[in-house]
Amino acid sequence: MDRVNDFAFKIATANGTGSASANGLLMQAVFRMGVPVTGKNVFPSNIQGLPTWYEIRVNKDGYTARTPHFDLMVALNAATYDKDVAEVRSGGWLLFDSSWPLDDRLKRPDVTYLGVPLAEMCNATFKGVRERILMKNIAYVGALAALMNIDEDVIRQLLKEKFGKKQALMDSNQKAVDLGYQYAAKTFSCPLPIHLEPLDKTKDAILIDGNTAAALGCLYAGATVAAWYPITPSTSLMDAFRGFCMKYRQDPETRKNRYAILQAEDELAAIGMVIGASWAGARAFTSTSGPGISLMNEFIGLAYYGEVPAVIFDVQRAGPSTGMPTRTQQGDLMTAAYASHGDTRHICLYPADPREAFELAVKAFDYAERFQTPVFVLSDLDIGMNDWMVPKLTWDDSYKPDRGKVLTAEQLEQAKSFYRYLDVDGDGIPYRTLPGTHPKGAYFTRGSGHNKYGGYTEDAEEYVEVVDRIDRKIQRATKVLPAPIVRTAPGAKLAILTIGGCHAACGEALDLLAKEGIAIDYMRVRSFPFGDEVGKFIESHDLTFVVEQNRDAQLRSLLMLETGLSIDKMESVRYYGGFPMSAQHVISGIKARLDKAA
Amino acid sequence: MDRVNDFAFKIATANGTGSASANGLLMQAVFRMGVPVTGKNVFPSNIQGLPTWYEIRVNKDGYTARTPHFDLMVALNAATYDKDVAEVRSGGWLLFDSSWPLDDRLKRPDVTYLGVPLAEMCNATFKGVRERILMKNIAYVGALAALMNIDEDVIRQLLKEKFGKKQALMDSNQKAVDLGYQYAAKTFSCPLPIHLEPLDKTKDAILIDGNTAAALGCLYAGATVAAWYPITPSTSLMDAFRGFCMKYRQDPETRKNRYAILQAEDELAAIGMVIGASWAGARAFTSTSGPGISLMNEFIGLAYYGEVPAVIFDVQRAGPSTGMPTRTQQGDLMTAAYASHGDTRHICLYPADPREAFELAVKAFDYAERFQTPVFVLSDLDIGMNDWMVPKLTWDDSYKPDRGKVLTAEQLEQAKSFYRYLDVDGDGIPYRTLPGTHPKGAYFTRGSGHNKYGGYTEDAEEYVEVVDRIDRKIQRATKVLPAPIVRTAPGAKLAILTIGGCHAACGEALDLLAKEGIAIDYMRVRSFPFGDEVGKFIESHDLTFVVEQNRDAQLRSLLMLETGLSIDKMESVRYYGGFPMSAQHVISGIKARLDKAA
Amino acid sequence: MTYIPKPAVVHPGLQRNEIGLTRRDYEGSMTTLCAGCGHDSITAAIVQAFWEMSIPPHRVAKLSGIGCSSKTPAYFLKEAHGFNGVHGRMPALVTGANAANSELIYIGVSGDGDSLSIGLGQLSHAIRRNVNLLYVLENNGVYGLTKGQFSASADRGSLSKKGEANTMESIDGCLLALTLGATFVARSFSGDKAQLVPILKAGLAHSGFAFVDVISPCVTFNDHEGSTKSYAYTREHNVEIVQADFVPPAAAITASYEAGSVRNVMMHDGSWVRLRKVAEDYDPSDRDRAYAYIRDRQNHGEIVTGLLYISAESQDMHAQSDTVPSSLVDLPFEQLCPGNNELQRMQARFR
Amino acid sequence: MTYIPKPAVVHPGLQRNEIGLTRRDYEGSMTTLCAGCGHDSITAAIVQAFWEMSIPPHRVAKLSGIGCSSKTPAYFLKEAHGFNGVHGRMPALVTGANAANSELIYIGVSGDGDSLSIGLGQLSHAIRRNVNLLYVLENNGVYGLTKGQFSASADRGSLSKKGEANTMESIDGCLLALTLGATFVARSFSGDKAQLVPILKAGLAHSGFAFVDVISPCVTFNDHEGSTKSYAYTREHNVEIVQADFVPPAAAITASYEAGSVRNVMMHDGSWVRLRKVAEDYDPSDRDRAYAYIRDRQNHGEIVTGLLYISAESQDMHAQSDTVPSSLVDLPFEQLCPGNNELQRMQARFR
Ligand SMILES: Cc1ncc(C[n+]2csc(CCOP(=O)(O)OP(=O)(O)O)c2C)c(N)n1
Ligand SMILES: Cc1ncc(C[n+]2csc(CCOP(=O)(O)OP(=O)(O)O)c2C)c(N)n1
Ligand code: SF4
Ligand code: SF4
Ligand SMILES: [Mg+2]
Ligand SMILES: [Mg+2]
Repeated sequence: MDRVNDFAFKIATANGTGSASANGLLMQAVFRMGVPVTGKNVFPSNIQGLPTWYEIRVNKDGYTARTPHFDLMVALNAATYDKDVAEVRSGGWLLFDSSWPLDDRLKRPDVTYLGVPLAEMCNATFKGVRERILMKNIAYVGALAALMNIDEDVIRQLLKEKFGKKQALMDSNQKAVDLGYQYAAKTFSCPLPIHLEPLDKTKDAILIDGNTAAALGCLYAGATVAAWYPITPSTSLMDAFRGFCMKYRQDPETRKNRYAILQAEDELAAIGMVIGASWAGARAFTSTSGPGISLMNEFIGLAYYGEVPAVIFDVQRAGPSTGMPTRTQQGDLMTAAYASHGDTRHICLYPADPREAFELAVKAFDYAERFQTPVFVLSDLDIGMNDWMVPKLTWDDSYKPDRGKVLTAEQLEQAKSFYRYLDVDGDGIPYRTLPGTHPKGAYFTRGSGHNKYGGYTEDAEEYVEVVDRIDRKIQRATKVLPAPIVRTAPGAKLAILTIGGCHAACGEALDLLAKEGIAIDYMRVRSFPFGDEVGKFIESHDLTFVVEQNRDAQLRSLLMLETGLSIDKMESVRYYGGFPMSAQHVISGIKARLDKAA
Repeated sequence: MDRVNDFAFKIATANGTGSASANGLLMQAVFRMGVPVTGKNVFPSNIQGLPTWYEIRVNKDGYTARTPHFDLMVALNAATYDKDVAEVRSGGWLLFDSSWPLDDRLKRPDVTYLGVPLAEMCNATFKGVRERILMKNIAYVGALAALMNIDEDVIRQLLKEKFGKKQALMDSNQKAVDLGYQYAAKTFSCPLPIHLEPLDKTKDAILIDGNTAAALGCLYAGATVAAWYPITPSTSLMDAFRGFCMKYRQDPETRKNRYAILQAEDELAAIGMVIGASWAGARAFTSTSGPGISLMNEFIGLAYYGEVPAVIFDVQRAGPSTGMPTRTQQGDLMTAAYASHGDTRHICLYPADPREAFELAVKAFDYAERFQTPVFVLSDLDIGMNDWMVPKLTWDDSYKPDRGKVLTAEQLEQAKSFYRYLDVDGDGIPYRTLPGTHPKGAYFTRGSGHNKYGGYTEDAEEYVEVVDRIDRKIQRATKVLPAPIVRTAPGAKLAILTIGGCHAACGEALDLLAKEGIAIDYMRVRSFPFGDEVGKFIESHDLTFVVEQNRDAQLRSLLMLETGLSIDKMESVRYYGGFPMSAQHVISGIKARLDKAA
Repeated sequence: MTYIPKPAVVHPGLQRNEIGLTRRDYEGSMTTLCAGCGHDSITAAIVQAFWEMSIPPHRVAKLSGIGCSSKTPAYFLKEAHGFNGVHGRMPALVTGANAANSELIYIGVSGDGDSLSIGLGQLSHAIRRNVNLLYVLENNGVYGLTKGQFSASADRGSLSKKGEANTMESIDGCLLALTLGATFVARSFSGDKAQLVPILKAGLAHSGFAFVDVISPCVTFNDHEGSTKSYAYTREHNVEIVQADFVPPAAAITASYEAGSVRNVMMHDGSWVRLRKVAEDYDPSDRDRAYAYIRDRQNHGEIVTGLLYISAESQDMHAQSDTVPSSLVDLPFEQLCPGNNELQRMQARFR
Repeated sequence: MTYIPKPAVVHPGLQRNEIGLTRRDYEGSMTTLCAGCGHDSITAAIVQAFWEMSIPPHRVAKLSGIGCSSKTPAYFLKEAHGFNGVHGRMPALVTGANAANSELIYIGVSGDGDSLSIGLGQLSHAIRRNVNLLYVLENNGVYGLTKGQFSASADRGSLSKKGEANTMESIDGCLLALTLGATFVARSFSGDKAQLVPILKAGLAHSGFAFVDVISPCVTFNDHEGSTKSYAYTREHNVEIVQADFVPPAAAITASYEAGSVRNVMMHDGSWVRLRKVAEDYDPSDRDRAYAYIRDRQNHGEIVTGLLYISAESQDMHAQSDTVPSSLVDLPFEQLCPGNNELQRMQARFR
């Protein structure tokens, strides 16, 4: 069957060998050829020597979800031979380093072997351990280029862009590519049935990871204070933000910084700094992952009850506890929605890909200030750290930050009086003032009992009045929060309801099921609390499959709690092993239930 | 109407004046007369000078819930005159210090005034500021004794027990009582219609607060390590435990301690110490309140995933954030059930009164060790800090601690091999070993990904296998956790489902509603996760009123999540102003809905 | 823009400072602390210091943690924004606020429990960052608000005859601050307004983290494990309720003494503290000598008070991270958002 | 009861200690750290120390936080229970474990991020409690596992020519420990086994908190803000393709030098550390002199190594709280539960 521009391959190496760079080069080359491509970097939670994989899916139709089926495996890590060879589809290929004889563990009758003497060639060609290790990786890029018909000029061009000034580096990389290319070209009948043909499907797209995109969102939203504590997989968000700030946030004359990035001593301090900065009037954010959220719990309650804005990026990883720091999951949905002790409920945003991470990052600041409350942006390791192909980002230059109800010095000067927690407009949102503005604006922010005037209280009625208003305020936010994405199929009685990064897999699953004549409606929620349309959507279907990536069906839990609907309306489809969701997972989950029914 | 042994009165003073002791004396005197009594201490979150109230309810039928209606008010705090006079029922009495003229704010046409020159009398009788302030309180005890026909001998006896050896103190207290008593006796027509007659309804009962009872439970369960950080209203639990340990946990010869109480630097450390001690094999616990739970979130996830026992007493107070530290609430139900990021689910126990706090404290250690997981005991300020009349505590001397599956040195010596997380018995509970036991018992406890052999893993299948087993383990616990308390009314189509301290109010409400011919079934859950009977109970009724003390209907949320039933089956009845639930709150909540229906 | 509040109704005889404000204008709401609490004396000194320095109250931000001491910001500078955060976490809040708006004057008030137990990490790192702020540690050796447990500053030596907790080494905030490279370290006593006010003013004047440890007696809780007033013991003897609940109206401790001389001051719990005022000629510019001096006197059972150390070349957080002079909250959005053209241009990187 | 594990199959030539065990018996699983990581050298020294002291491995409990350093307990003493806790919280875990079972030998391994940033408060209070434990701080000045951010021990002076973070005062674990009243304070270098092993043995022998700060170079992350190797820079310059995940193969740095002498040691990034080994006649019994000496050498750009301070009258947590000699986990239930008769008797109190 025709496998041009529609296949997947996987590269197994050890981390710390520089393979990530080679793999990125491969992916970028496919992209430059105009062919839609996705890459998933599966790396260990250590620095050097443990197994790491890179999965590249080429798909002319633009399906970006992970696929668990591989046509070709580059098996360069003896530690994982058994596992790796098993993942090749029957009739597939396996590329190995033929500097040594084929290992018995790699042998399979239904696989074609492609031996390339990577080490031999590189040792013969390059001097020094460092270069030899590095170039082995570039060499398999060359071999794959020949085997898969990847345009040599594109690769040459990419190397030029990367090493432009560094001629030496440029040359050795090019030489390594050629080594692999020529060996493969003369040794095997290239290209393989699985290969590339140029297309024009990527010209309006970019390859970007969600953390970089979110950092861009923070830059464009005008965030000036960021506080964080390093934790995988959120670290690269702050690294990217720093990079952008160094470029775009320096006073042209004095080169002084128009931002402050605080590497806190821990997550408790990080969120505290964000709350302090927001209280003082800055747009401030932190980025973290599960363990950090747990540590932020107390402060989050303070921001909720004291009504201080705060933006928190939770780049989710596999929990519980330390869990698997380099694997993806959607395990913090419940934690974030109701974080902290006592009665609390928080606005959450759920990007599905890097582009949405950019857009929702901007909105997060608007909502945090408008509703004077913490806002979570829940992405995950897959969205945050993997390069996704998404449409180019655009920016509306007419955008003005929504600072919410902040009284100016002039307004305070005119005002007869100011009380922090009065529901003046009946929308549940009180007016705030910033420190230093005006004597009349002074008030006392506290997490202890307070009345609508901002005074300390232990009086039942005064206490209830304030917490009830806050509850109304958050509930009303549903009127403006991003609506769910909906896709309907004529006459569908079934539906899929999902969240975040599962979007790609669900979209693909819908098409595949449609081909089988199974019509299914679709909804992806993008924010919490949910609007009424979510409950209506579920009610209007016989059965809704809730697709998510955690053990406890946390999205379904949120749906039950917030819509009040019974569990019978919702069938849970879950995958939580740490890899991104695939269409196959979705389909098998749905079919299992349909077969049961049948 | 007959108000003998059936009325309520309230004393308004400022804290730090010694009134608490006087009030305790009053309550104890009623109790000693054989008349059921309840006292609620309503105190501020400071140390001296702010308003404080003591509510005493006398009820021959033994209803112990708080009542918001007062027949008599002792108004000794000018700062709260307005509020206090308003709380007297029409036709009621108000006792004030007639050393000064009756304050205008206290005037009400439908209230009878009882002026007693407390200050005058005490200043005339006692020397020194200290004694005068103190004795004023004892004096109003005397006056009330005359007015309410409290047995003088009982009071004399109580004073003797208190001051036994301290003759001077004894004398001045007795003199103060007599001052008040004689003045009232000759000035007013005593006793008032609301007064006491001796009964015999308290001889098998005690007056005890839940924190003391829980501490007793920890003592009897054999807990040896306690770690905590001071926080109202949980502090007195640890104070009581220390008191008991000093008495019962010292080596008779050497006077050395058979316990370790660690005042940690914060709650993160406190729970860490508990987990470390449990890991080493001790029965260990911590006591805290909402803010502490938030800070313990990260460590709780570690104990859940690493499967280390831990007992956590959460004496709930009004949240969110710092909230109202000296007011009661049931606001941590959700937080505790799913504490920490990622997929988690925790065993929770819900005592309804001090006696149950004692019993469930013991069980908490058994469950924590049997299921190798954190166990929460969720009481609240009302249960924990107020004196309740409960049946005497009893102990079964045949009790043996359930240490769960802990392998001994001998067993390990015999064993061919030991792997920490293998589901050997198919019940989801693996075998543990304690440090130092035997070389073969060694394993590595970690919160990072691990397989069933205890080895580190990032493998999807190995990871899933372990977290799925843990999920089964917790689910199976429902088979042994304390069953709900159920009370049925013939032919009832409606039901009340409640939790913890609301029990008293609900019980009284059921009787009152029954008198009106409204038949209602009743269930009080005592543990989480819920057993199947809970869902069945709700399903078997047209409507279930879920009675609880928090804004967000957290118990109803847990019921929806765990039973899968829709919200239509459950009507929420809530009070969360910080006072204990009263039968009146329950009834009005129920009637509101019934009237709507009608 | 800055508003100088109009002087309130003129109280004849009420002295005015340079911006025409009276001490009243620097006060806050009524205290709810115990009569005689050392913290109230510190509040008075703070009022005095700000008044003397003629600082517009609304240009001040006052932050605190949780505790009796942390309540006090409500009792001064009613025209200043206040933030009563969570227990032990004020340093993070003030660090963030200062990062956002470097032009306000920051005062942080904390207690020994708030700062040295739960808050030790945050205090230490705020010192490292040299956040520009006056940090007042109101030190009473106990957790007042939770009724008198020992704090980490409960001194081992001076309590040796008492319960268990005192067996632990106490943490000396000043030694800690010096070790962490604090640029301003002082110690005073709530009863010594004459010494305290100038120190507070110096701290406000200092650009960087000004650490001021103020010994501030708790008149109410001098009980402890094993004492005849402890919860357990008195419970056993049935006198506890009366006594533990009883608070004598006590006058604040006061002490005055000659420079260089040693004076014993009796604390409310009957124990004695020996105070040695640093000799007028003491040189507070040598970190290591200051440390050694404090330790040496400590070994003689004395507590050194005064301005112990101040660094000449203090570089505060902003100086270190080279931020623009104007505060970040005042930057116009145009200076922050690169706009769509640049967005399109930069995306070449992502192809 | 204690089991002396039977010697494994005899490897001829493998030397045995008093309890008949070879070094092998003290090893753990294969390291997963970078080739040449200083932490692995420390692991080797730990194996050596336990072996030389003939400690039965299963009588040891090894705990750690999170980080490359905190992974190392998996690489030694496979027959000992291990607890890899959460980040910065090992001190609490070991305090609780020690409270429960005082008869085990405890070793805690941590990193500079784990101990001096997120864990500073817990470390400090474990020191105050004088928990009986050997605490090894594997100090590389960076967060290794999260790819090289500066930690609180990144020394200001030695990095002054580099990026922003270095403007902050560094925290010196030894000075901190001394200030908090630690009873055993030492510093060594991962590459100096000859010095490190005896120090570890002394720490194990010490009854109380033995704080050992071991400088342990990170071979991989020598980059930092503003340097040409930093992530931000490479991203800007699009050269990440060669740098992103490449860890150059490297060998551990070693350094042996005479007591009393000074030795310059080059780090993987080419920077130097100047180590001064205390002289034979150095007197480690004076806390204040030790502090002063470290500071003095610091001011001369030297890092003092050796056993810096040891207290004669160290009273560990149990001695302070006067617990029974046998460990609490071994107390029979009968000694813990007063029984029903007593329960009935005591309830007179509640009437
Ligand atoms: C997270 C948390 N834990 C515990 C408490 C209870 N608490 C309130 S104040 C306080 C200690 C206050 O001591 P200190 O800081 O010395 O202030 P002081 O009252 O002595 O002035 C504690 C433990 C709390 N509010 N929050
Ligand atoms: C609560 C939490 N925050 C952040 C992290 C991420 N993290 C893992 S290790 C580490 C720092 C380790 O640095 P260090 O203790 O110096 O160890 P090293 O790797 O340098 O040996 C961090 C921040 C985490 N695991 N948990
Ligand atoms: S308890 Fe102590 S610290 Fe708190 S207000 Fe009273 S005297 Fe002050
Ligand atoms: S990153 Fe650094 S600290 Fe971590 S293992 Fe590698 S060399 Fe060691
Ligand atoms: Mg204090
Ligand atoms: Mg480190």
